[in-house]
Order: sequence, then C-alpha cells, then structure tokens
Amino acid sequence: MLELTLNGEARRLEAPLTVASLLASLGLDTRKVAVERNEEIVPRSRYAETWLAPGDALEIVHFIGGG
Amino acid sequence: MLELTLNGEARRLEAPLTVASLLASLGLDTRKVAVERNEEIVPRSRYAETWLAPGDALEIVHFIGGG
Amino acid sequence: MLELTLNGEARRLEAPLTVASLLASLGLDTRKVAVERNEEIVPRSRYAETWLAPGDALEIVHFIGGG
Amino acid sequence: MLELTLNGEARRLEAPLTVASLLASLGLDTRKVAVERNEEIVPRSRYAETWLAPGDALEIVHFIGGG
Amino acid sequence: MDGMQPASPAGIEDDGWTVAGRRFRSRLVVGTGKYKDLPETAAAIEASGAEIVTVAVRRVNLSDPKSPMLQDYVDPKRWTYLPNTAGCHTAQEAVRTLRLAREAGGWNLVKLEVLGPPPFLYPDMAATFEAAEALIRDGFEVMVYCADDPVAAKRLEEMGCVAIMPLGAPIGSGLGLQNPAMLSILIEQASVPVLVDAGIGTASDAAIAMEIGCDAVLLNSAIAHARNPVLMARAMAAAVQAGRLAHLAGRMPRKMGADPSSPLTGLIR
Amino acid sequence: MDGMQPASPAGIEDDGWTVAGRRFRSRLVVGTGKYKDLPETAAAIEASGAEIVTVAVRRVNLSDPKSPMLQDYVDPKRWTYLPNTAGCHTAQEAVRTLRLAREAGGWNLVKLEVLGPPPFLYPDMAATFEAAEALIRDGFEVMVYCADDPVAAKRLEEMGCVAIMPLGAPIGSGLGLQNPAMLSILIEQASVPVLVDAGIGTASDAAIAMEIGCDAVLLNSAIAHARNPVLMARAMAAAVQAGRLAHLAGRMPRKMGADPSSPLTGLIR
Amino acid sequence: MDGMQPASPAGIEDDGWTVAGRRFRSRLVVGTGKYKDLPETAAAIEASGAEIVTVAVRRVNLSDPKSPMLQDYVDPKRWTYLPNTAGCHTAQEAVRTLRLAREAGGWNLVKLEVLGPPPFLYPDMAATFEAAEALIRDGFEVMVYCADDPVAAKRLEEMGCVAIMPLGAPIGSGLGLQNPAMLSILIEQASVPVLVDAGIGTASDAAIAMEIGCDAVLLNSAIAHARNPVLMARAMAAAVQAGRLAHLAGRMPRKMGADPSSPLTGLIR
Amino acid sequence: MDGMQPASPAGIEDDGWTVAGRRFRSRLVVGTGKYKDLPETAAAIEASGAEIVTVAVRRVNLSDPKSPMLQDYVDPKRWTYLPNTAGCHTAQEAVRTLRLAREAGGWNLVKLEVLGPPPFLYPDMAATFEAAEALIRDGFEVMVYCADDPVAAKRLEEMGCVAIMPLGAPIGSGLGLQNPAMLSILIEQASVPVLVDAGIGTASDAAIAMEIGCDAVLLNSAIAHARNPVLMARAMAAAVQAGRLAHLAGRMPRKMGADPSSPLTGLIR
Repeated sequence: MLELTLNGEARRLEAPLTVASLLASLGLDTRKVAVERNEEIVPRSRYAETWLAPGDALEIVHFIGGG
Repeated sequence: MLELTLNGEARRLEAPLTVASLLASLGLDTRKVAVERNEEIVPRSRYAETWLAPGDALEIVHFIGGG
Repeated sequence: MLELTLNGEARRLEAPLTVASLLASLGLDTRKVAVERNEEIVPRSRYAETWLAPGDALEIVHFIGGG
Repeated sequence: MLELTLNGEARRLEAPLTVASLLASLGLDTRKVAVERNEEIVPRSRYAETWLAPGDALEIVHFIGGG
Repeated sequence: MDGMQPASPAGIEDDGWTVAGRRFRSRLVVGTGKYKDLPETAAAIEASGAEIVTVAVRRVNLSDPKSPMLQDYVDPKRWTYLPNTAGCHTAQEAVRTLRLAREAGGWNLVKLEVLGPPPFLYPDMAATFEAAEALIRDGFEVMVYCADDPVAAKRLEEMGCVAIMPLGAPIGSGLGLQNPAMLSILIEQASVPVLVDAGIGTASDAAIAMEIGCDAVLLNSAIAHARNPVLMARAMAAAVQAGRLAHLAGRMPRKMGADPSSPLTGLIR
Repeated sequence: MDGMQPASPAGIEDDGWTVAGRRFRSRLVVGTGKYKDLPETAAAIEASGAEIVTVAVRRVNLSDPKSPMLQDYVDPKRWTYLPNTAGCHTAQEAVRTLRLAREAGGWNLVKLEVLGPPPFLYPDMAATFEAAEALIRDGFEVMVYCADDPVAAKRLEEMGCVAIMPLGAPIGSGLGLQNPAMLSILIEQASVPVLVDAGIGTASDAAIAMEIGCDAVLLNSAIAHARNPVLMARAMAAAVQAGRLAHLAGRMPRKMGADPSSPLTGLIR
Repeated sequence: MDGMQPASPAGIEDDGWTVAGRRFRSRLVVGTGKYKDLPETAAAIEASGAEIVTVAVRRVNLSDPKSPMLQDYVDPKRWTYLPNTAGCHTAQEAVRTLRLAREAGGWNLVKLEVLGPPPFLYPDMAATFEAAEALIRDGFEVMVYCADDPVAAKRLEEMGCVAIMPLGAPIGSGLGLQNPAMLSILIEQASVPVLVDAGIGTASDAAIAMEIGCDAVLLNSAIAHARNPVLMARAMAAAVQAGRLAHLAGRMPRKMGADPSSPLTGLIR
Repeated sequence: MDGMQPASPAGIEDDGWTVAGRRFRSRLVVGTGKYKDLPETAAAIEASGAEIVTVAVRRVNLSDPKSPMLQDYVDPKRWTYLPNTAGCHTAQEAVRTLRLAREAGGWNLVKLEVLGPPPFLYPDMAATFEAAEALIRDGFEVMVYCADDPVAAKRLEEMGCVAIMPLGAPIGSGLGLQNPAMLSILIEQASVPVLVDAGIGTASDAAIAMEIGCDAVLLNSAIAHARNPVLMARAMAAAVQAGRLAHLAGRMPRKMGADPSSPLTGLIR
C-alpha cells in the first residue's frame, strides 16, 4: 500500500503505481490536467514511467473560469 | 355673530370686531405676524380701524424656519 | 423694368417676370430651392403663375451643411 | 599645504587645519551648517579636534527652502 | 447573433427608436456643418451610419448658382434631412426659416433652436416656447433643442414637441456631458424621445449619454473637428451602439471593496 | 469601408495589436470567472469577440472527475488561454501555479498577479518583481498586473515583461478609471503593450481606457455581473472599438466658449 | 495679519460684498429650516457666522399661539431675514406670500423661488419671470433662485433682480456643483451678485463655488442634515473664506509633468 | 464658541494631531521652496499658520558665505523643520542627506522621498523601502512620501515609519486628488497619520483631502506659485480647517431627488 497526499487529502492506494495509472484510475483526461509531485512538475511525457512513492505529495490541477 | 374664514378654517366670532381685537383675543404679538384680508394686506397701522365683515377670509402668518 | 430686392441685394430686371422665369434665368434647379416673396412662401406649384411686382423682396434659399 | 575637495571643488589650504578653523576661515556660522568628511558626519562637538588630511573630501551643507 | 460582429447594426435592428412615427435603427444623428468640403462631409456621414442629418437653410449664392449643393453629396432620398434654425435668435426668424425649409424639402420634421447671444449661444427658452407653439400650430413636427431644465422640457413635451434635445455642454465646446444628473431627470420624466444635442467631444461622451438612457445622440463638431473625421464618425457609431447595449444590459453595481474574479477554492498549497 | 457597418471588425482588421509576437485583432481581453454557469460563460465570451481569455488554475475536484470542464465550453484551439495567478499572495505560489499552467496548456504566455491582502487585493509590487524575475528566467512570457506606478511599471518592462497591466480601480469594484492622468503617464513611457486590467464597470469606462491610448482592456466582472452578460459583452466589444477609433481619429479640442455648427453667413433677414 | 488666525473675519473685512446697497462681510447665507428644534437652529446659525438667513412665511398655528417663534431664537435685529417663497408653484402665490412677508418684517429684500413639481422642484423659469416682474414693479428687491441658464439669468438681471442665485444641484440633494462650467458663464456675464443656491453637500463644494467666482453661497441642508450641524456650520464658514481667498489669490496653473519643489542645484555628490 | 470666528484655531485647539509623539494644532504642513525670495517665503509661511515646514539640504555657497539663510527668515525655534531628501534618486543619497540634516538641525524627524526619473518624479518605492529601513535602524523618525499603493503603505508602516504621505497627483502638477478612492483605502487601513503630499492645486483640493480623512496636508507649489502666495496661504489654512471640521461633522447623505428646505405645511391658499 502507498500512503500519499492527493490535492491536500491523505489517500491509501494500491502499489506499485505510476502517475499514468493513477490518472486513469481517477478517470481524468491527461490532456486537460497537469500534475505536480513534491512541488516538481511531472511532464505529461513521463506519466507512464513515473512511479509514486510513499509520502508523495501530488497536485492535480486543471483550468477553470477566472478573471 | 360673524362667520369668517381664518387660516382656512371657518370661525364664528362675536361682532363687531376689528383686526386688532381679533389678534388680541388670539393672544398674538402684532409685531411678529402679518394679516391678509380677502387677499389684501392689512397694514399694521390699520388694525384698530379695520372692522371685519361676514364672509371675510383672513390669513394670519409669521416667519418660520425655511431654506 | 422691375426694381426689386433679391437675397438682400437690389436688382433691376426685365418685366414682366414670373418666379419660374426668374429661377430659370438664374440657372437654379427648382427642386433644390425655396422662394419667399415679401415674407410669404411661394409654393413651387405657383412659380409659373406668380408675377413679380416692383419693390418685391425675394429670398431664394437652399440647404447647406449645418449642425 | 593641504589639497582637498570642498563641496566638489579642489582647494589648496594652509596646513595644519581643523574643521573648526576651516569653518572660521570661511566665515560660516557653525550652528547653521553640517560637515561631512569622506562620507562620515563630523559631529559639531568634534570640529576643534578634527584635523584635515590631504585628499579629504568635505561637504559643508545647510538648510534651504524646499518642498 | 455572431460574436465576431458584436456591434454590427444587424445585431440591434430590433432595438431601433421612433420619432414622430418614423422608425430609425441608428441612434446617431449628425450635423453636416464644419467640414473641409462636401466630399469630406459625405464620407464622414457615410461612415457614421447615421440615418438623420441636420442641415441649415441659407440664401443661394446667386453669383455662383452652379456651385455644388449638399444634395449632390448627401442624397435626401437616402438620409432624412432635419432642417435646423441655427443662427436664429428670435421666434420669428426661426418660424420663417422653417417654413422655407418645409417648402424646399417637402417634409415637416424639423429641429428648432432659438439661441441666446454669442459667445455661449445657450438656448433662449422663452423664445423657444413661442416658436414651438407657432410651428406646432402650423403643422410642424418639432424636435427641440433646449436647456437641461426639466420644467421647460416637460412644457415643450406638453406643447406637442416630438423630441426633447437638451444640451450636454455649450455647443461646439466638446466638454462632454456637464450635467448627467439633470439629464437623467429629463430622461426619467420624458414620454417622447430625448436626445443629447451639443457638447459631445469624443466617443466615450456619446457612450455615456446612451448609458444614462438617451434615445439618441446628436453631434457635429466632435466628428467634423476631429483630426480624422471619417475615423471619428466610425468611433461615434460604435460608441452609440456600445452605450445603448450597456444601458440595455444593466451595468454591474459599483463596490468600494475589491472582489476577485477567480474562485478562492481549490488553490494549490 | 461600408458606412453601414462602421464598427465591424473588418473595418479595423488593419489595426490589431501584438504581444509577445502574437497578433490579435480584438483589443478586448476577458476573464472567464463569476458567470452563472459554463454555458453563460461561453455565450458571453462569444459575444465579446475576445481572442484572449484569462483562466485560473485549480485542483481537479477528484470527487467528481467527470464534471464538465472549461475547455469543453471555451475551445482552447479557438481562444488563447491566458493562465493567471489569481489567489496567489506570494511569488512562490505564483511561480508554482504558472509552471502547472504551462504544463497543462503547453504555452508560456501568462498573466502574473501577486495580490496584497483582502479586501482590496491591491497588487503587491515587491512580490510581483520577485515572481516576474523568476518566471522570465524560466522562459515565461509575462503579462503583469501592477499598480498605476510608473517607476514600477518601467522596471517590470526592463525586466522583460511583455505587457504592463495597471489596475484602473480596485478589482471587481466597477468604479471605472480612477486615475487617468497616471495611466496616461504609464502609456506614454511604455514600449510594450499597456492594458487596463481591473476596475472597468461599464462600456464608457472601456472606451475611455482606449481613448487615453491603452493597447487593450482586460475585464471580467463588468460583463459577468451585468444584468445581461451577453448584451454587456457586445457593449464592451463596441466600446473598445469606439475608444480605439477615437484615439486614432484624434479628438476635437475642448473649448470654453460655444462654436456654432452652422455657418453664420447667408441668413435670411 | 496674524498667521495664527489666517481665516479670522478681521483678515477679510475689507473684502465684503454688497447686495441692494447693503454691505455684508460673511459670504455664507444660510437657511433656517430642517433643524431638530429652534435651539439647534440658533446654535448652527451662530456658528456659521452668517449675516443673512432665509426664512419661510407660514400660517400662525392658532391652536397654539404661544408656541415659541423663530424670532425668539434668531434675532431679526442681528440677522437680516431674507423671506423666501418656498412651496410656491405659481407667480401669484409667490407675490402674495412676499407681500405678507414685507408686512410682517418691514423690509423689501426677498428671495424669490417659483418651483416646478416634485420630486425635483426645479425652478419654473417662466413663472419666475412673471413673479419677478410683478415684485419689482411693487418695489421689492428680488434675489432670485434660478436655473443655471445664462439667457434666463441675464434676463432676470435686466428686469432688475438684485442677485442671481442659480442652483448647483437639485435642492436638498447634496450632490455638489453639477455644472461648474455653466456657473462660470453666469458669473462671467453677471453685473449683480451671483450666489450658488441649493446643491451644496459639504465644505469643499462651498469652497469650489467661491473659487469659480461666486459672490456668496446659500445653503441649508448641508448644515442641518450633517451629523453635527454646529461643526458643519463652522466648516462652511471656513470653506467659504477659503474659496474666496483662493479666488482672490489666483490658483497655480495646472501642469501635466511634475515640477520639484526643492532646487536641483547644490546637491551633495 | 464665537460664531463670528468660526474657523479660528481656538475653536479646534482640542483637535490637533500627533506624529512621532509631537503634538500639532495646524494640519497644514508647507514647503519652503519656489518662492520669489526669503521675505516672501517668511510671509507666506506666517500666513499659512503651519507649524511644520519642509526644508532641503544643500551645499553652502562658499563663494558667498554671508548670504542670508533660511533660518534668518524662518526661525527653527518657532517652526519645526522637516528636512527632506528632494533630489535624491537612490537610497544611499537619501540616507547620507538626512544624516547631514540631523547634524545640522539636531533632530531626527525627517521626510523621506526617493524619486524616480524626471519628468514625473514618481516615488521609487523599492528604493524608498531600502532607505526607510536604513534610516529607522539609524534612529530616524521617518515621515515617508509614497505611491497611493496600500500594500506599500502598509509595509512602510510596519517597518516603523511614523507617517505615510501618499501623493495626490504628480508633484507640482496642481491637478488635485487624482485618486480619492485609493487614498480612502490607505487612510482606512493606516494606524499612523496619513498626509496627502504633492498634487494639491487650490483650496478646495486641500479641503477634499481633509474630508476623506487625512490627518494633514503637505503642499508647496499651490501656495508658492499662486498669483498671491500670502493670500493663498491664508486660503489653505482655512481650507484645511474647513475640510477637517466637515470630516468631524459628518456630511449629509447624497440624494437623487430634491428635498425642500422649508416645510410644506401652513402654506397660504
């Protein structure tokens, strides 16, 4: 099991896990979001090879209406 | 008896009556008011000799606060 | 000969003369002007039958740029 | 002889010389001016004991009208 | 509607205005004076999109009867000519001038203005009442230039004037609306069209006039005396549309504090 | 040019503006926040004719990952998304937010705003300098929201910001330009585009911003909080065109005395 | 002069004004209406330094003839009473009211105001002309409340009115001068005193009225409806003096660029 | 209180203000620059009633050491000298200048201003922060000239500045308060005195500054460049008192409709 923080909330997930599989499991369209891992951007091209580790802090963001 | 209109109200008064005696009976200070009788000014100097007649319309006015 | 005033200026013209022939002699397009004779409008329809008399004061006007 | 800079101008003065004697020779009222020597303030109390050295840069200022 | 042509007349066709039973789409009325020459006059009027133009009545220059006339450049069949009484300082002059105008043009919709003395040429309301009465009796439809005086404006409306046209600032001054509060009062109480006439200096002035609720704007110098009249004519057309649309849209309330345009939730931390 | 469509974009195609090498025809940049819902957002943006829209970056709502997203209503292929840093009160937050935005969108043109505390959310210039420096070093093209401070604006320009965006009034206040004199100074000294950002309340405010020489106007609340956002979007499109044209045309001089629009010669007597 | 009392009346004794042959030092004329009670009225008038007070004429309350009267609190021997025609909407009412006032007070200096309908109570100039004519024929000295209409104002002056008193804004609105440009025109052309009457809201409004060249200012609500009428009365006294002195002093020219107040020579380097 | 001297200092003695523990009665601070000569400087300052005067620090003119000095005309024992850093464009220059000022005068209350480049001389806030920090560390009591930037103003206050002095308009421009809304925000959030510094053109501008709640006003050109500086100095003294009293009194609310000042009951019929 992996314990990590996702958008500020603690989550327990099945390990091993890549960013790509996480997004898939969450049902997110990778073309519409961006991912930060421990305050480092994870380039879209690396989702498949980026393995999550215990204690990782992830931010998954997208664009919303704003002025 | 005299029936006349005083500041828009009907009044019945003891005849005969002058403006001077009317003001006195009303307890008004003649130096602070002005009198109009049938839309004609009654000069202060004539109060004593001005006899009221039935149907007269009198206006008795003074100064009040205004902008 | 007719002595009359045309737009404020004294003129001597060959008599007899109608408004229509005057306008023609002046080379004016009757559809673009209006005529006043002695402070009375001369309707366009009457130009041909309106004979000018000595001393007449005529105004011939048109539209110009204005605000 | 002392060569130094006074309010931006080169001057040659008789040595030895203190700030006090310089101000006196210039005819300046010590209560109305302030003196800087090589970008350091010279306190009024030290004018008498402050000896000028070759190459010193002095600024002597006062208050003038300003907004 | 096509967002790519937000201000095209098509977009606001359904929002025209009516004066004396005549319907117009453009809410910009322009004067035809003060231009360099007649071709510039024509080009600026074309660019303005105006459907009504004000014109003056003057003696024909008999020494040169063949010189080009306004009608040759601004076709009265395409534009509604609104004859004015500019230069008239008495009711008599104004009435006489408009009778000639009616005969010359063949219509009875006119702009009445009886002016006080130079340099300010402020409307002479007493003489304006007199002239308006005579003209209405004589069958004219009177659009009247007036002071920003709600009592006088109401009286002109009650006399039968078909439009009330208060000044926004001294004519030709270009100072912009000097008295929006009083103009709002006139608009609020009027049951005929209200046009701001005189005083507009640039596009935003015209937009403001429309935002406070005018039915249309009448101007001349702001276009004719701009460095580039044709461009300013287009600016005014857009400004009048902008102000009208903003009036219809209903502006946001003013707030003293700030109010962020982006949500404060979901921020990364 | 066709006088019947004076304000159509066609008429001013040749007068676009360029920021960071990108050319735009519309001088209106709009925010996408504060709308009732996404369909209203889309309709208003369509009506505004804007080509650039500002957007915020926020955490995905993981409890409802399938909820509609802005991109589904405002196509990033048609509109240039300008990610902002709304809600960021430190340089670090702003930089981090824009790096995520760059990854999400794939471009590096961004709007930087680092705000002081509520309720006024005035730009924090010290923190803005710090963030701008970091972003430019990191390859971003920074359009920067700032105070109407000519010294700070010049410094941001010298640091390499691609557009200077001073506030016209507190964000969301709708008070209109509170300081046109200072904005004119900023515009006069700038060699990159200047946009008024924040404070616009209605159409005439936008026209005034363009008349004083701004390259474009950025607004959000004025449209989103109007009673009818789509109509106000059209009003703003027309207002920005009107103000730009008036700026190019060159307004008439202001006069104190009056100046009649009709000639004083040829009057009947 | 003593710098510690810059605004003391002593300092400006030599700069009084004259109306109908009467000389006054204070350029502030105040109304006596709208106060909580007569003692507050008296205190505020005292604090204002005014020498002229406007008063209304009304029926004596016969049901309570002994109730205190204005004269008991504001001594007519110390203050010049200026009877008004507030509430009169026809020339006849106004003339009849002022004849009573003349009899009650024994003087003929009066304030004429004939008002249009609520809610705006704008002066009815046609009725005002009629009343002014009758009053002047009857020997009154008429200070007249009027529109900011230079043609009407000139006519009132030519009829023999002794002072012209245009409104600055709707009566009781406190909006401040809505039309300084037009007021300047009235002042420029007048050869009798011009007072701004109605519309003043706070001290700076009164100062502006004096700066543009008014001879005096007439106000009531600005003091009576202030949270603290006595303090505001003092504020108005100072404001009128400030504006008058600034008018006499001649203000500095406005500049767009900056101009340092300290010399640029003699800087340390 | 004596109604005949409504604006005498006596009347407001109890309403002084305090900066850096020093108490002052006059809320007008004046510069000593730009006058024709020293006697005019002295007369104007005397007339202004000011208790604090700003002064510049410059090199003594060694070629004429006996020429009259400011102290000979404006006695430092009677007026508090507030040395400024006019002409300084870096923090270093400003600190060095004020150290000399402290030695020359013997006190540590100073006005800090670090200016951007001509022609606008807008405050350079980044350099101002740097200088303020160094001066406060060195024991100065710093009254600081700044932008109308609430974030920068708060930071200066938190650093320990004893008064915040935002500009009202470019220095020497005489344009009057260009941004009252932003100034109100600064005043609302400040816990040290706020003075408007620079931009005042005439008396009403100073009154407005006090009405919005400033603790005092600092000006120079408005007096020195008036046609008659001594009269304008008196005007400013009265204007500051008027504005302060109006602020304390609490102005009447603004209304759109009219509100008669005389009762509508008891009218004759």
